[in-house]
Amino acid sequence: MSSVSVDAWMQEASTVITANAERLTELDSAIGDGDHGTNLTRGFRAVIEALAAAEDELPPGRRLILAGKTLVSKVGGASGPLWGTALRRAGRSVGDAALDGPALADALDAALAGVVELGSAEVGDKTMVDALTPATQALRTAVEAGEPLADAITAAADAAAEGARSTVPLQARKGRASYLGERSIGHEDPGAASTVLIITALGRALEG
Amino acid sequence: MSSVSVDAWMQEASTVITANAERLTELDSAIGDGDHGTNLTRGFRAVIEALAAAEDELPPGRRLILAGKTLVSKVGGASGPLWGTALRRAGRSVGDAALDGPALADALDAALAGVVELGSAEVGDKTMVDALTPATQALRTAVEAGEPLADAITAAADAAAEGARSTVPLQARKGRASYLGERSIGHEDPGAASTVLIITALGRALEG
Amino acid sequence: MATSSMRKLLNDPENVVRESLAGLAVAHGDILTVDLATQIVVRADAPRSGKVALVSGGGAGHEPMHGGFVGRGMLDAACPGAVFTSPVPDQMLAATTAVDGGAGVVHIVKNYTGDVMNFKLAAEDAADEGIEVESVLIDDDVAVQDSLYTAGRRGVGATVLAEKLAGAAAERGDDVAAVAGIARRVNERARSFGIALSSCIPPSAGKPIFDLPAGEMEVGIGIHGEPGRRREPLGTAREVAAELVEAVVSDLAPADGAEVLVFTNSMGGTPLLELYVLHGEIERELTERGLRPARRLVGPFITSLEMAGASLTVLELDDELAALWDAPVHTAALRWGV
Amino acid sequence: MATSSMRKLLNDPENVVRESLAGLAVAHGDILTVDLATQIVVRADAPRSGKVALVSGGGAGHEPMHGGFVGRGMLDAACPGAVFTSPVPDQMLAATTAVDGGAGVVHIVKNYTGDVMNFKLAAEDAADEGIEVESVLIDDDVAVQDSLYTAGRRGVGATVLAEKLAGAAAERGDDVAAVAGIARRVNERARSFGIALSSCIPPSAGKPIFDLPAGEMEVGIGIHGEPGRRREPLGTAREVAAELVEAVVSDLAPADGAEVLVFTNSMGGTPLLELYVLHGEIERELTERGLRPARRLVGPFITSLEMAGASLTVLELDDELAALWDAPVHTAALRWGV
Ligand SMILES: Nc1ncnc2c1ncn2[C@@H]1O[C@H](COP(=O)(O)OP(=O)(O)O)[C@@H](O)[C@H]1O
Ligand SMILES: Nc1ncnc2c1ncn2[C@@H]1O[C@H](COP(=O)(O)OP(=O)(O)O)[C@@H](O)[C@H]1O
Ligand SMILES: [Mg+2]
Ligand SMILES: [Mg+2]
Ligand SMILES: [Mg+2]
Ligand SMILES: [Mg+2]
Repeated sequence: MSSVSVDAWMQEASTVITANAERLTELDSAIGDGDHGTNLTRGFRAVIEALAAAEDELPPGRRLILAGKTLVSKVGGASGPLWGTALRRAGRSVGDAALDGPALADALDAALAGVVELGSAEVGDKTMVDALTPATQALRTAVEAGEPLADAITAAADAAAEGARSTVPLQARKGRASYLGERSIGHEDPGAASTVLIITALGRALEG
Repeated sequence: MSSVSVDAWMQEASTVITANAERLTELDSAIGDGDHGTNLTRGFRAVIEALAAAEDELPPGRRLILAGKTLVSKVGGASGPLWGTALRRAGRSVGDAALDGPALADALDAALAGVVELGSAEVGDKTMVDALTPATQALRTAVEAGEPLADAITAAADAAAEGARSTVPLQARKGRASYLGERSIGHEDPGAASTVLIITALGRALEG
Repeated sequence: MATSSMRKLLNDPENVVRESLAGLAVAHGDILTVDLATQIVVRADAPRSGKVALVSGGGAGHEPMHGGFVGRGMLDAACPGAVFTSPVPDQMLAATTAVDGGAGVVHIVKNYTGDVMNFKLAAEDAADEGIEVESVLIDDDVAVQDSLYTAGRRGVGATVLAEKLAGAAAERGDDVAAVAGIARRVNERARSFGIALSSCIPPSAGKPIFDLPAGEMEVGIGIHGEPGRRREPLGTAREVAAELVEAVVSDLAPADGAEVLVFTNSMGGTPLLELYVLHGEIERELTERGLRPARRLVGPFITSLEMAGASLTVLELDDELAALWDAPVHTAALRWGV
Repeated sequence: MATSSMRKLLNDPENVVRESLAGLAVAHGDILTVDLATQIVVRADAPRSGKVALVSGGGAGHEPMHGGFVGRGMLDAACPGAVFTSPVPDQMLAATTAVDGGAGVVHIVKNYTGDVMNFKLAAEDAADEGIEVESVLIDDDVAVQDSLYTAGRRGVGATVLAEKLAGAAAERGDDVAAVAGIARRVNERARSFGIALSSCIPPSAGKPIFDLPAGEMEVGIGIHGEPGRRREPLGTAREVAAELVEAVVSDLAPADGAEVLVFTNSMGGTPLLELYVLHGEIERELTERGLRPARRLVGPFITSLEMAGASLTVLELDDELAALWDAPVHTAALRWGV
């Protein structure tokens, strides 16, 4: 039964975030302060350093917690605490078990709950929640339908992408973009865009 | 015998300086601080106001002195004291007499002497002196040759223009342009350019 | 973006905050110290035993805020994050423990999602260590409505005033509740509004955050370089002053004839020659409304890198706040009475 | 050029200096007064009977210089001309008579053709009125050679230091020769050099004085927005610092291990975040050469409107100059000890 390697996930996430840093910064310039790409690039690079230094025996859940705490310690801004909390809650949910389909579904549920608890955003507020929520739901649905993990992740990634696209016509009600009022309409939310990348990265972190 | 009306000269000078303010500022931007056009525009406008308020009986020499003192009081920079001194010395030289050919030649001699005394510039230093010196000489030559005042002024204006053009290839040795060293080469000196305008204006101030 | 493609004096843009802090440290070693590892700025004589300590922080790029406000009579410590990025809880905890004098610590938190979240995590960490932290939220910007449909009003110019006034209260020996109370009073009785004539260029972005043609202005801006509420043609200084004063005063609703502190701030790229023109117009507008400027602060104090623009903060004074304003302060950016 | 076509906060550009002075007057009415008719800035408690008075002036556009340096311990009066244009003798005479305390007046004159000529005329006018004027020429810029083929070295950053140090000497009761002597000593023992990353836009011109693409710098600039000695690719802050320090120190030739005052100045458009990066590099360069920074001044103090760029002034200190630097000063731009 396949599962996700935490280290590989974080490595893939770092790679794809770094490769998309300029685009994320552009999105965050249209409706923000132009730092989202730099923030997450810094954060995920620190995460893979921290994981590389961790003991090989450290279980997946603890690895996710370490990743989350690293993001909190290195990123700042809004996305640091939000993704930091997401990964910490995911890690607590996973514990020592392998990150198979059901564990990943629980992990994403916990991650989303953490983000919503901290940031109070709802779907439609034009934030990362607009991508993370459908992704979480799609993964849950696919896993419960017995689909292979790779397909479940693909469904989650597609749902995330659709969710990110859905933020374009929205007026922001949370975060810095909300200061722009109607002027936030017509632009994709940077946090949603980066969520697509992070979720999609799961698909390249499968093992076993 | 014709002579120059001081008030008409100053009025014409003001008109043509104002009309060329942007060009003078451009020249002073290439090799200076971009204020020459504004400086002289301000100065000559104040001069015509002062002359308009002066008593009609005030003789030409005193009118020139008033013009010079007004320039000193209103312009600042390098061109204020220089043209202010020029007109004051010219006025002292003219006294109560009319500004006919010989008087104008003496007046320009005195003006030039004042500028050189104050600023210590020589021909070839890339300053207003490069235009005023040939203009003064040309007027003197024409007057002593018995030419009509209008023709003498035209000769002076042509000489001034030739002198201003001669500043283009020079490296400045006085004034702000001298800070640029070799980079001042290839640009016309703004003070020489405005001198052409002021001398040429004499030609539209003839009376009698 | 290569350093040399920007009109900036930098080495590697990734190191700009650390290197700037190093320069701050050598320039002002008499009043502050910098821990380059944690990236915090601490008052040189910290901790001051028995005194309530004041800590603030935020993204870099707003200098002199907050590092330039560390010293006697104002902040005990400041935490700069990356440019326009809230600092991390680790910094805030390090700063808090460094300055804790046993009388409690007040965190001055500007109302931005990131600042609020990071300071919240830090306050929890401090509580774990037994340090009493009182957090004060600053949300003086009138450009944004505080509603269910926004992230709330931004903390801008009143932050500077709160840091000075609460700092003076701490210096005179007030307890933590009273110091926090002063900061909250400042927040309640001050309002701000700003306009931009240009964007700004974060070093890591390498280009302006948005495009603003000459002759137009962004109205209702924050301090992180994001676009404002709307774009308008740029008017005269008199017209801009009228717009700033109307926005601030109509929201603040001060008492008739109230004495006020007028804080006319340059966003960084507007030179003093122009700022004083604007300030003169602002005072004229205020006095025409019957208000009485009794204290002033004019200059670049809460900035957005090289952004051309200005903001107005008006604080309704009372005798106590006026006395706290006049109290001695010794920081890199504000100094009097010492 | 219509006001609204420039990224500037102004009314009619023709009135910018007068209106800026009006704003300065209301903002700092506790320490200075402004005569809008003559356009001079005067210390509020002038004339100070028995004290040598210090007067300076120059074009507007360099704020806070000189109006922001009027007050106790520094200038008694300042005369601003039009932007980048030397003031007129009438202003200087009005200022001189306003502050004459019967002990003589020192004119601090920056070495520019216009400044020198206008101050010279004013000194003659003052002599006519029986006021003893001692004129001190400041020509600290190393970028230009002082020779028969130039108008001499420009007066730049050392002007600020001379005004502070001579101002302190006057405040402590020195006679006019001694006060002038302090200013001259500063001029002899200080050198400056500057670079620009952008031009600036005088309100009456409406556009930049010259074009400077990003990634290039003008080296060896003055303060009036004119181009520098040469154009070079823009390097890192470390490289720029090395160039500034080399130019200044090689010309100044201070004693081994000398204590120095380091004045790292923003030309107006370079934000503090970057200025402190540069300052840190400058201090490193200086200490590597065995010099000992003992006093610092970092910020925008002698500017060219919104020009991005920086200049360095290094003054070789002695005990007396250090003590005069530390003496109280109360102006809009510099304040300590009061
Ligand atoms: N309250 C919130 N809940 C969920 N996500 C949020 C919230 N506020 C902001 N975000 C997300 O954070 C992103 C911005 O992140 P970033 O630019 O790194 O931080 P900052 O806004 O502090 O500069 C937004 O695009 C949005 O997706
Ligand atoms: N020493 C001097 N002798 C004669 N003319 C001079 C001298 N210095 C400067 N000038 C003239 O002054 C002109 C510049 O005038 P202006 O721009 O009004 O003053 P500033 O240089 O003070 O800005 C120069 O173009 C030059 O012709
Ligand atoms: Mg952002
Ligand atoms: Mg000029
Ligand atoms: Mg940010
Ligand atoms: Mg000039």
